[in-house]
Amino acid sequence: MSEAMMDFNDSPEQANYRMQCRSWLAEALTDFDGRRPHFPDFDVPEVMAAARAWQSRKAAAGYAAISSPRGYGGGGGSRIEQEIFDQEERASPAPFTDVFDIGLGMALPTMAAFATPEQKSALLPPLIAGRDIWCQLFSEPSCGSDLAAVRTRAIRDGTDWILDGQKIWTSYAQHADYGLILTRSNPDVPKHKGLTCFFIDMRAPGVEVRPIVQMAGIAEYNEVFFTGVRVPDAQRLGEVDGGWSVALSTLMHERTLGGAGKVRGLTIADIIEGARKLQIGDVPALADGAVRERIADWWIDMEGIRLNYYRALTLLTRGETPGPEFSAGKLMSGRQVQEMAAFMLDLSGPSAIDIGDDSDSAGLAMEWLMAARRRLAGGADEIMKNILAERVLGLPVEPRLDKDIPFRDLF
Amino acid sequence: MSEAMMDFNDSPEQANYRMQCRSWLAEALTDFDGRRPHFPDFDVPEVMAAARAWQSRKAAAGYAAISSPRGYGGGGGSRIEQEIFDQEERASPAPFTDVFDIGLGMALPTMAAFATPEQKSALLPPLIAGRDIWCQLFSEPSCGSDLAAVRTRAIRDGTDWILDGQKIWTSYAQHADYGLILTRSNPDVPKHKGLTCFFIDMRAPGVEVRPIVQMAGIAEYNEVFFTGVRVPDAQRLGEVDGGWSVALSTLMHERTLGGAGKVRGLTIADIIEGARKLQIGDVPALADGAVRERIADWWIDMEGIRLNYYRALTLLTRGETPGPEFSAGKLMSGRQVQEMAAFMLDLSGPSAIDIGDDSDSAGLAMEWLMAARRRLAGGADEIMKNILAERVLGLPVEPRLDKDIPFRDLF
Amino acid sequence: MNFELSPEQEMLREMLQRFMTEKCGRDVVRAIVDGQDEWAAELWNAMQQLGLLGIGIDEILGGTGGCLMEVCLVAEALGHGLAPVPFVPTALVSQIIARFGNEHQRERLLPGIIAGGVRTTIAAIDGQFADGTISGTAPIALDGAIADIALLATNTHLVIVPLDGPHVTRTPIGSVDRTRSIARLSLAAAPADALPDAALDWWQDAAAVLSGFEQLGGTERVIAMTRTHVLERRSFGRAIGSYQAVKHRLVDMHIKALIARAHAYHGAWALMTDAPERRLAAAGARVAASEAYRFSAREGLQLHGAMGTSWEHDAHLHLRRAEMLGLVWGGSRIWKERVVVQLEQAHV
Amino acid sequence: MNFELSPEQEMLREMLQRFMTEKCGRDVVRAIVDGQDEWAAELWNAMQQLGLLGIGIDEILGGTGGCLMEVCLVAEALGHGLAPVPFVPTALVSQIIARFGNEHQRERLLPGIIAGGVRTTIAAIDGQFADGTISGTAPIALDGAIADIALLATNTHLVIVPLDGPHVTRTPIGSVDRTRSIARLSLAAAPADALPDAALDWWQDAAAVLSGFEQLGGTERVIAMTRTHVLERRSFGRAIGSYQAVKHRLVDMHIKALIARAHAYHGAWALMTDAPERRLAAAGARVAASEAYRFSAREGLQLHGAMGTSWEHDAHLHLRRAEMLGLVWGGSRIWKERVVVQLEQAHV
Repeated sequence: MSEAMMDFNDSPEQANYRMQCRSWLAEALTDFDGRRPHFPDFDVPEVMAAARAWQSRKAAAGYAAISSPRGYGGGGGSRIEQEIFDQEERASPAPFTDVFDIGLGMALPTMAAFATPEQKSALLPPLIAGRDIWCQLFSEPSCGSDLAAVRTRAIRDGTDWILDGQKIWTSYAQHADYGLILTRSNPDVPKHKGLTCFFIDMRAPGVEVRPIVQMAGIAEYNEVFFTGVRVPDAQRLGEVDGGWSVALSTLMHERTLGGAGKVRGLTIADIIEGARKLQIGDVPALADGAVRERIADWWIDMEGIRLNYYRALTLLTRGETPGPEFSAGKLMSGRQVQEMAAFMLDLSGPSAIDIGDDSDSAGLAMEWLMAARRRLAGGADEIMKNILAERVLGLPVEPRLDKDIPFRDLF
Repeated sequence: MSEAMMDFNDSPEQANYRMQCRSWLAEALTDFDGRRPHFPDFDVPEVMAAARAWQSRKAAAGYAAISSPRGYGGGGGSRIEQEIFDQEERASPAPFTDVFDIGLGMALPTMAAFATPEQKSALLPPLIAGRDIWCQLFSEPSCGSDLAAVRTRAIRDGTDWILDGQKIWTSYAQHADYGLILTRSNPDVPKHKGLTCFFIDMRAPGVEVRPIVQMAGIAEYNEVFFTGVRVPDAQRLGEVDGGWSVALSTLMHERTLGGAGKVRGLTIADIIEGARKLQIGDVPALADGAVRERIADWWIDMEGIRLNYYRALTLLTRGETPGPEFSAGKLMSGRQVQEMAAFMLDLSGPSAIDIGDDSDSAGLAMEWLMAARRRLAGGADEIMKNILAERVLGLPVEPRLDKDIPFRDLF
Repeated sequence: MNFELSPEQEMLREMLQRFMTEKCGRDVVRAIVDGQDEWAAELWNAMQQLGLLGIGIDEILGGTGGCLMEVCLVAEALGHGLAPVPFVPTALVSQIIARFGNEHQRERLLPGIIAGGVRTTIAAIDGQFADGTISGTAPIALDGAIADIALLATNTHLVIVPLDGPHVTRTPIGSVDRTRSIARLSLAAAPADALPDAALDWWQDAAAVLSGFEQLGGTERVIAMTRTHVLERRSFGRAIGSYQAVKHRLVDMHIKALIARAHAYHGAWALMTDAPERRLAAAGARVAASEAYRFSAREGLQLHGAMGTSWEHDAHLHLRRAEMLGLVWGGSRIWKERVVVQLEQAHV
Repeated sequence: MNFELSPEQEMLREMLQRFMTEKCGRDVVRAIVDGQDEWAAELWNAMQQLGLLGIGIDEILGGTGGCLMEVCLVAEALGHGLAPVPFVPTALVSQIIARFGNEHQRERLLPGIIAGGVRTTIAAIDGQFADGTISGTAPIALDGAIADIALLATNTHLVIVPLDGPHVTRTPIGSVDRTRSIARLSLAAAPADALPDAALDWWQDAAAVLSGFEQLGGTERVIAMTRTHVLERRSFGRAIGSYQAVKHRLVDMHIKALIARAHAYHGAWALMTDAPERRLAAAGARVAASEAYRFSAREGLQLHGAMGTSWEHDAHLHLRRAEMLGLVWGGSRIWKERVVVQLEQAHV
């Protein structure tokens, strides 16, 4: 056999690191009772407290932001070590820490690329340690998928900027200490060319956050209103009117590898277990060909996404950057969880109408209701397909009527 | 019960007509041995001879073009009578007469609407009686779905026009006596406004027909080349430069009700019979849940299309015109036959690789290979969806870059 | 061949649309969703005043006349408006009693139903009927929390049970569809009155068809609201309804609605005429309507973008209603199986 | 974690692409399709000269060296080029013999295969092996019309059978895929030589994976040709590749290819390492690759418009090849069942 053979197993160093993670997790989690809600609602004080405590504990042990430099409070490790820890953590009953995901996944790399050394030293350690929560203020009511159409104005005033406008669908803004914001600094040039990015203090005067209750009854998103909010020019990220490339780099972090290894929720094991218990007529649902074929189809896709994620990790290990083709995972997983949950509800029959807190279907129904969000957040299915078509397959963009027209003439 | 109740049954007059059709068919078909190929290949002389003989026999008895006026050789009956006869004929082993479909379905109504009384008297009786075969010369190599982009030139020369250019995908042109043709009469106006329609003699000097062999090995389509073909202005249909509205009316006949009641090919009964014979492991395929669920899904769609066709017929009976929403049948059926045939091949396993003439899978494979044509001929799936979206749901057309530009500047 | 609504039925449909626009606005539905009211009693009263609770019942029996098709059109209009009223169970019960009940049962029950004072539920029960009493549990009784009378189906009997006695316990459940008050019914030797066996065979088919129309109404509403949204919402300088991904998805929704409507009409016709293919037609109506409403609600929500996922938007009310109706008489796997069993018998 | 091709393997892939472009042009394939030649003997000879017939076989045994992954890459390149050569059956046989055969079997067979003079088929047979002879019928033997040797699998044995004797009748069949010479083999007490039982367990998994790579190559070819077409073809003033219906369909094809590739690599890895999940990984590779190729061939043909339905266009050659490969080791229903059986065992 050739030396250049594929290897799914950990290298000796990696195996060692995995054991280290596993035993640390086992010990660190003796404090927790392991009971978690189906989905974390960070408006519940205990859920938030558990998240902060856990994030801080990880940071103290070097397991928060493992692949970030130690100087900022990171672990100074590799991307593969990060993945090994994530795998082990996902397999454990650790408290949910989703409220830090935007900070760690998007704000951290964006700040690392565009902020000053002083800003990084001041802001990144509390971000990593779970003391500060960050949000991303891009979407607006009038622009969903078309981010370059944001209208929130930024007007220069001496060494400051004055911000006025409205953002929407801002995850966890009600808890956030800081935010990354995309603004319209110049309406007299085409829409992609008049944008500027900043980081802002979410407690600054003039910032008002109003939570949006979602269909599943949880408020993860918010509307955020800006009325004469003063932001020092020192908090600008990137060039004046150069915000589009900052936003693109932030979004790239959101989308690359999105969903591939990180999907929480229904698994094939859950489906098999559920189908063992349910009956169709007199036989277990698991004996029914229609159920079995779907299990195979879903496994093919989920396992394919998982294996594909290993291809991406291999590239990272080799120092290469995985391309946008790996964002297919996000596209596939939202739809699939939606399908699986709907199928299991249907298979359960009338009793699945009861989704009260103590019912058998409560968890399944929550997956089903939250799946719609997965298909929309971080790029709707349709937008993800456009991105794959244009960036991976090189197909032409739609005819654009708005590209060379000054922003102020578009409406 | 209300008097206004729905009724699927024939009225007494209709039941009477149906019995009359049925007994006429039984008698008329005693001559035929009832053996038919899976698909008719009209290049085979016996197949063509049987088609002509049968069409002529129907015409003599008033069963060809039942709903056309008697003056032209039609039956002088109603649209419902036509449908009743068609149903009975489809249930019989009558010879295939597809080679007359373009003539009866598209040329006949177009000529009836746009030709002179003399032309109708001269041309429609032999069309109806199966002596003349008609074809429709619209598509060109450079324009598939975009018919208004035809380039075949028509240049006025006294009381004649001179035609030069090329058509493609012309069904049965190799057998045709006459054709309807869409030409570019004025390249200096936007593309929809410079078209003119004619009917032409396919035996005229300068007309050359080259059959295109299809993937299934049959040649139904042709390329047709026009080199200085002289056509009298008297054969013009509609206004000079007004050909687009003539073409649209022709296409409306093609698409309205297309596929709804007329689909030949695999039926649910075929699938059930096939699944009874095949095994999955040790059990009949018909006992497998995956097979059963597909049968239900296919039946829902096929039966829905059939029932919907009855809604359209009811409108016709009431003197109303069914809208484009009834063209959904064509969209559904091509894809469905393709799926059903592919599924049955897969279920048959390796032995289905053998599709030789005497094999068990020969017929199934022919359905499968011909299904691709169904999804493309008479409007590709994608175009049918556009039509439904725009004409039925009133959604906006795509941005058009070519609409107000003179045709000659488009290329 | 007559497979379309009659002009009179078309008029009824238009009248019902106007009625719903007027009497079942957003505030009516939201009052139930947000827990202020248990059901839309005012709407029910208005329906009673219009004679809609007696529709499809012979005038001799105190009804408004008309046939089952008209009952179906009421169900369609209520589905379109997400109406929080127990019409389908109540109409099912009145149709069953008018059709199968004895004179005593008709006289005892129909006047109250037609007058609006008696609301009913109908459900399968895991239990036994013997010696004039029934015991057992019906885990899901549609509109059961506000019903006065239940028709309950054991494997062998369809029985009438008043719900006001001491032998009945009802527990409201946390339903996926918050517009309807669904309850679990537990009965301990509750007095019950049996209907003829033929009714037991008929009720599921009738439930499938009537709910099918309710689902169809919901489907059409979702298509209409999605269409309005994609015409108004702009992205990258164009209405999003001009993008093929959006257009073609709406066409898929539209075709499913078209197919569901054809099956629903067929099911109603088969019930009315007691056609030999009644079971097949009813199963077709149920499967097609469940698929159309669930698909349209899911994809309609998707086409509304993030806004569609908020509590304040009605998209999720349809998603929830579609799921409840898709489950209440049994999921699609069961009903597809009924289709295939019928097809097997037809193609022996 | 190392789940990508090595730089050497990437180089091999590029070399194979160039080789195929040069040696397996349209004329080579069309000569077989139109019946002028039975198979592409010249291409086979060129492959032999490059050492491709000995790839994955240890140099001690006369092979070119390299591992099974390299064999898979050859299969992928041949699938991409619709190559009319019996590589997959031949490589399967040489791999099986190198891996499971005794010294005598290796010495008798491997040199001939590696030298290009011995071609093989491998197939399931409905028949019996006893006393050194085999009787029965293999209805579908891939490349069986041009093979010299067959490996035939009964329920209990995997045996080597020379096809040149008087005990063997072979009948070419009218295959859906006209680029490969498939035959029915009938054997009447033909001399046969058994392989160890472990080979019987291994061969189907190996066939699934090797064919999976062939399917993957075909999938990528269809995607590439469809992409080129939709970039060139214009309709309503735009390249049709700018319409979302077209773009998103190509993305669907691309994602299926991506998933099939991941499973194919996994299957190859599991075969090479004899991983405990070998059966699951092989079934995953087969199901994903069959689906990717069939879907892409069907929808790629559709996106080519009417032109794609003509005999002269290559779209149908892929449709046919995809179907043949999807059927040859058993249809998808069977292999999905293998997936589920494995999953059930993993999640008891």
